[in-house]
Amino acid sequence: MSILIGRSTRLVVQGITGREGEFHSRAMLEYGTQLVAGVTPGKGGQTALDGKVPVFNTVREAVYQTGANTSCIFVPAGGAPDAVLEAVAAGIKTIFCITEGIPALDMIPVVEEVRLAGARLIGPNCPGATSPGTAKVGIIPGSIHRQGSVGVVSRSGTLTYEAVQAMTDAGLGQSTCVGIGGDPVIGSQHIDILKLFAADPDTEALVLIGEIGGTAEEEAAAWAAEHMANVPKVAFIAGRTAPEGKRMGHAGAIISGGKGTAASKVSALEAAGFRVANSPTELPRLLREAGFRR
Amino acid sequence: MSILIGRSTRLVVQGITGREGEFHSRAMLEYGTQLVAGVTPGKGGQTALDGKVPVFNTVREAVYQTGANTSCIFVPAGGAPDAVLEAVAAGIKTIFCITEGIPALDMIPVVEEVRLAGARLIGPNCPGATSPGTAKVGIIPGSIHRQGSVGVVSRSGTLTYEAVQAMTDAGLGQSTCVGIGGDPVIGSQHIDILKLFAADPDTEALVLIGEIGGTAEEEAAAWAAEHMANVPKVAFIAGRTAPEGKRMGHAGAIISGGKGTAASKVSALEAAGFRVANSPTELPRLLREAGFRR
Amino acid sequence: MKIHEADAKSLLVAQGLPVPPWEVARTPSQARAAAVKYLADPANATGKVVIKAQVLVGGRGKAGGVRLASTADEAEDVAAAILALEIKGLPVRRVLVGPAAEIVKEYYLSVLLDRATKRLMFIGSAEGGVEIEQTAVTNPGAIVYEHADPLLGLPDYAARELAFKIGFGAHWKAGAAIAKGLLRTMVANDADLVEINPLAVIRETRADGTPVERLVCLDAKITLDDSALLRHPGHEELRDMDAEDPTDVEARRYDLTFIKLEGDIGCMVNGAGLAMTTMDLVNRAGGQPANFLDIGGGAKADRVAAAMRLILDDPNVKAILVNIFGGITRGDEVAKGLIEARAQQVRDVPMVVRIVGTNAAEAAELLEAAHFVTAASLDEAAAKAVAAAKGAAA
Amino acid sequence: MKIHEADAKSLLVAQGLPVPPWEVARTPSQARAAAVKYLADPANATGKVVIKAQVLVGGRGKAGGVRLASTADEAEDVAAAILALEIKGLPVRRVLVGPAAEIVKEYYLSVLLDRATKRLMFIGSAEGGVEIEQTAVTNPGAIVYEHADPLLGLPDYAARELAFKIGFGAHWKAGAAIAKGLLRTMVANDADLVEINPLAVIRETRADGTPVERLVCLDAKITLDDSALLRHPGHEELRDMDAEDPTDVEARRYDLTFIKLEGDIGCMVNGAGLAMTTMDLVNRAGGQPANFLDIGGGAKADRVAAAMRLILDDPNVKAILVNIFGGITRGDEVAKGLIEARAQQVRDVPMVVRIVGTNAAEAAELLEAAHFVTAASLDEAAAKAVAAAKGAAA
Repeated sequence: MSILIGRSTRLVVQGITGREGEFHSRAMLEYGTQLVAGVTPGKGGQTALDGKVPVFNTVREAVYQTGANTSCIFVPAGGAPDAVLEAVAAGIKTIFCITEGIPALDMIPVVEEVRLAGARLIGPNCPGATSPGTAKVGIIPGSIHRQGSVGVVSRSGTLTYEAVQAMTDAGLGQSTCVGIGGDPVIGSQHIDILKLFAADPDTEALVLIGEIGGTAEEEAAAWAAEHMANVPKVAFIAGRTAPEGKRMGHAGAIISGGKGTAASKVSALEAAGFRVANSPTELPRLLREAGFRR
Repeated sequence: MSILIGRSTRLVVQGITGREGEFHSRAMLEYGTQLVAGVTPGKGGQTALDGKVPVFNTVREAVYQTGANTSCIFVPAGGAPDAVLEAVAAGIKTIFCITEGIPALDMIPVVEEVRLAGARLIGPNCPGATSPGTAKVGIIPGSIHRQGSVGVVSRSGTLTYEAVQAMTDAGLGQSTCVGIGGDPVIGSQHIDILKLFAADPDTEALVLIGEIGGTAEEEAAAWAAEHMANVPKVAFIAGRTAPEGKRMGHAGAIISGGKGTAASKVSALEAAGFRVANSPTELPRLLREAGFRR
Repeated sequence: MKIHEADAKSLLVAQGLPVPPWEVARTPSQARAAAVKYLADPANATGKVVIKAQVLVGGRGKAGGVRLASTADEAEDVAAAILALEIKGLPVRRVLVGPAAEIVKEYYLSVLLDRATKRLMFIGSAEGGVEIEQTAVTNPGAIVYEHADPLLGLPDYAARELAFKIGFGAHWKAGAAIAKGLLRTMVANDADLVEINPLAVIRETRADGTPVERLVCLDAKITLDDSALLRHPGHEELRDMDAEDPTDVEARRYDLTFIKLEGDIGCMVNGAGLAMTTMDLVNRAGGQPANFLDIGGGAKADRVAAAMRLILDDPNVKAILVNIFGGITRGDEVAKGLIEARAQQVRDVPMVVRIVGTNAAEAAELLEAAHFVTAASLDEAAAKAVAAAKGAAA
Repeated sequence: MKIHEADAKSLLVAQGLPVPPWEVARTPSQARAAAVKYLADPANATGKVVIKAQVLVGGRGKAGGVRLASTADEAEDVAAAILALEIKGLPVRRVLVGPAAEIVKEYYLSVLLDRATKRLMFIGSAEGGVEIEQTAVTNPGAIVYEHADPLLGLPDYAARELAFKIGFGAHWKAGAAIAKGLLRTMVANDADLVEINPLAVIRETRADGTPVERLVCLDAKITLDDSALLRHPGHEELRDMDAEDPTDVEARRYDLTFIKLEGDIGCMVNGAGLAMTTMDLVNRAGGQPANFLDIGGGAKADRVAAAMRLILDDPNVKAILVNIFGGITRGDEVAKGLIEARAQQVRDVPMVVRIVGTNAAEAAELLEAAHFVTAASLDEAAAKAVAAAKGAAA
């Protein structure tokens, strides 16, 4: 099994005919994801990916015609919040928003609508998720994965790849790898993904990748200490050398007022039973030291 | 027993120091209603009604200090929608809005917030409700009531009084009388009140007062036919002689496009097992003919 | 409150909606001047102008209130003819003059307050140009509905869904934008209804002579929420005094709700539902109400006196029925107002008074002292008033 | 993006918030002219003016950047002194001149994006004039919080609740109105933070000489959401070029995220998290990063070349570490950019390149042919870069 996505995923890609949307849709399809529909307003009735995927004008129509239950959004920043609302209104319960550069205030009503609808949003500004062997939604390169039982959750994109590659190189496969995104207003925090991993019988270990800014890692650590005490847990926090008051690329990655430092996150994670790596390459060794034997 | 209000009602009046608010609050207190608090921003710490009722700046404070669980709103039209939101945010679950003249569009987000919070709004532009012998909230004259087991629900104000007076004169007491208001956007429709009456063991007969416009009476009739088949039911519809296309006082009372006529409502009610009176004074006789024996 | 097509179009333009140009003319010569301009406009694909009566009733087309003209002379003649019309009792004081559109396809789109769902609702159809009520009967499947979200309004995706459902074809983007604009118009003006019929794809001529099609609001109907007029001071100017009885103005001044009817029994009641009921009972007793009149809650003597003047201004009135159930309203205040009003009234009309509820006893004393005819029940009051009217007529 | 106090105040005024008058002066004589006006203002209860350095760093007061003056001469001298300052490395190019307020009581009020709740949050305190972080330590009970509703914003009742909780006393209405105004300012400008400290009750003198108190925004700090700058074209003017490195401008042009640091190892990475990690590993290997540089997703050769120019513009840079994990980004594109950049570069700086992921094999071939120093793992790359920098330094 896995979390968020898997064999029962029926994916609709919003913005499938755009440059990025088409490129990554092809990769998802090649990975074996059940990509059943695309949406581009005005292109309803056409097909995408060499005739393999029907394109609809609206998500509602895509859901009605194809039974799509998961959405992946590549719509540009100006239209992406609306695209999330459209997916919610069409009854989609699992939504990945890859789009970056969305103004933070635009997302506030959107995450509230997602919450009210009982749906789940990953992102925006996230790389998506992969459940190795069954489905890949988003932009994480499929080649870095290996099927297994380690759950990976991360705020970053390429740093996630780095960590996953290290695991795979060491022979540690993953149940699901989730990039939750680095924006200040995101649909799912680390803790939300931890809750899913905790309930997943096939996830037997946990890798948490965080970075400076906010207190999401600390909250996740506290939850894991209570609810995942017996699960081998390792973590890596980026930004130990980041200066205060500077926004390190991610809108969320900023240390302000002495809050959100790497040091505070590392100590919170260690107190919660995580082994914290100094480099992503250390993660496999630490996971074995934590008692993980797969 | 009764519906909406009764012995466990702990009432806060929003706008208690205004002219109307004070006048009717006095009447409610005299009727025996547990009026535990008033709210007027800026007058927190004062008292109203000759020192009998403490006044707070906010509903939240009133709830915290007095355990108020029901609100009655006399705030002028400009502030009344906000007053409803305040009551909802303070955790009040039963809200009566007496205020008239609120622009319809202002109420649309408000009734949605009420719904999302799982609260109940009666009105706006309604006379309130009385559970004879225990509590009276709003502006219905207390003197017209008699304790009993007939549930009364009406869109109108004085027409309700007329019907209730006719019942009382004939010796037929009431469990609760509810005026739901004549505005186009109201918190509770006839059908919502019928559902409460149907679940109330002390309500043994039903009087429904409607008027031209909309289809609320038709919907209520259909529901009653299915769920209150064995309850003696009578009704009166105002506006049989109203011309089409003219708004008869109530913003909602308009026949347009041949819809919302008294005739269509009367026939829907009769089909649902209601006896429909030609005059409010006929209601007691029809109720007895329908098998009501109290 | 209903407003004229031309004013409705101005409100649409203020929200950035596409409306073909127009001018309002009050005289045939003004209409001619406007026609000259539009006849010479190279974008005008038909080479004609349309002249439309501005009256607040339906069916102006059938009444000859909408006509085309091909020349300035013809436009002037047509305008003169329309300005001389009276449509359903209303004089035509103004006409709208604009280029006659070359219509490719007509749609219908409106947004209105849906009481059942407590939300704003769009109604759209690819069968425009006819009344939506007629389409609802002849081809209900051709009508599509979409509710605005009570908190978010009409998000872009919902506007697109509506546009695709209606079937604007290549004009779906314009259709979605217009839907959003109609909602903005609704909210910005506190309207009850914004209706575009037809919303039409028209063909115009580009500067280089090639034809171009676009989706535009060809006609517009807007009604405003009376409860919100106070916060839109500019809207009072849009009121059409010609469509109003002078008594309406007087009623508004005293915060009375007054609707003139055809009968001979004047009614004065507190509360809208009870006022309708009083009319119904007058009718049942064999009479005809002369008006609907709600004096509202808490009416004082001066408002009662004003209400009485309004009733007596109608020469048809042969008897008056006063029915007051005092809640907020105090019976003695009403009685004093009635006594004062009768003292001032020029015309002697029989009056039957029923006052119950708050301070009814005090009212009864006052009325008895002043020798008013009273009634205990509403049925009795109606019967007495009808009898009095028949007596007066006899 | 941070903006100056004076610009922040203009944004507040645009939303109708009460801000005492001010002028911005670039020269001592402009400051004198402004001072003359405010010293003569009969409303000015203190008879003094305040002159405040406009720099985008905290602690300007302690640095002598905020001073009072009682006469025009003094104002000119003070302005000259402040304009000659450099505060935390930033030159003072402008001063704000305004009447010195007679402060009755200072409050704190801000609205910011609360990531944990995904809502906007107000922070208020009756202990104003000091940094809220300090109050949070010394007297946390004196701070009140209130979240805006994600769909409704700050309804009137919530603004009142906030005002009563903070304790504005007789000024609660003004406090509530200001809270709503701060939210409007936030939304209208896509700000991350709108902070008023102090929000103060000040005493002014009426025309008749009697004193009057009112609640005003005495200082203002606003930061804008960089992601939303494109939809506020006017905001680009508010950018303080003095507070920026010229490289920042260049980075923005190529859509690169570049932050200059103090070390000597230039870093070029794709992805913010990986870029921070690369810095961390350089540090762990005993080196110091010269910059944070995220070339973003899908970078092409030209962007890579621009990134390389930015790194080399820093004379401190002694070695360069390129770390690319290709996902969207294609490794061969980056390799081509690097080869092109090295061909053009004036200064010969050792470079260690690690490219993995999409098209890594193609990249490796290109790099090998061009004789680049490569590394397999990130740890190895960091170690090699640090060694190279030390070698270059030796």
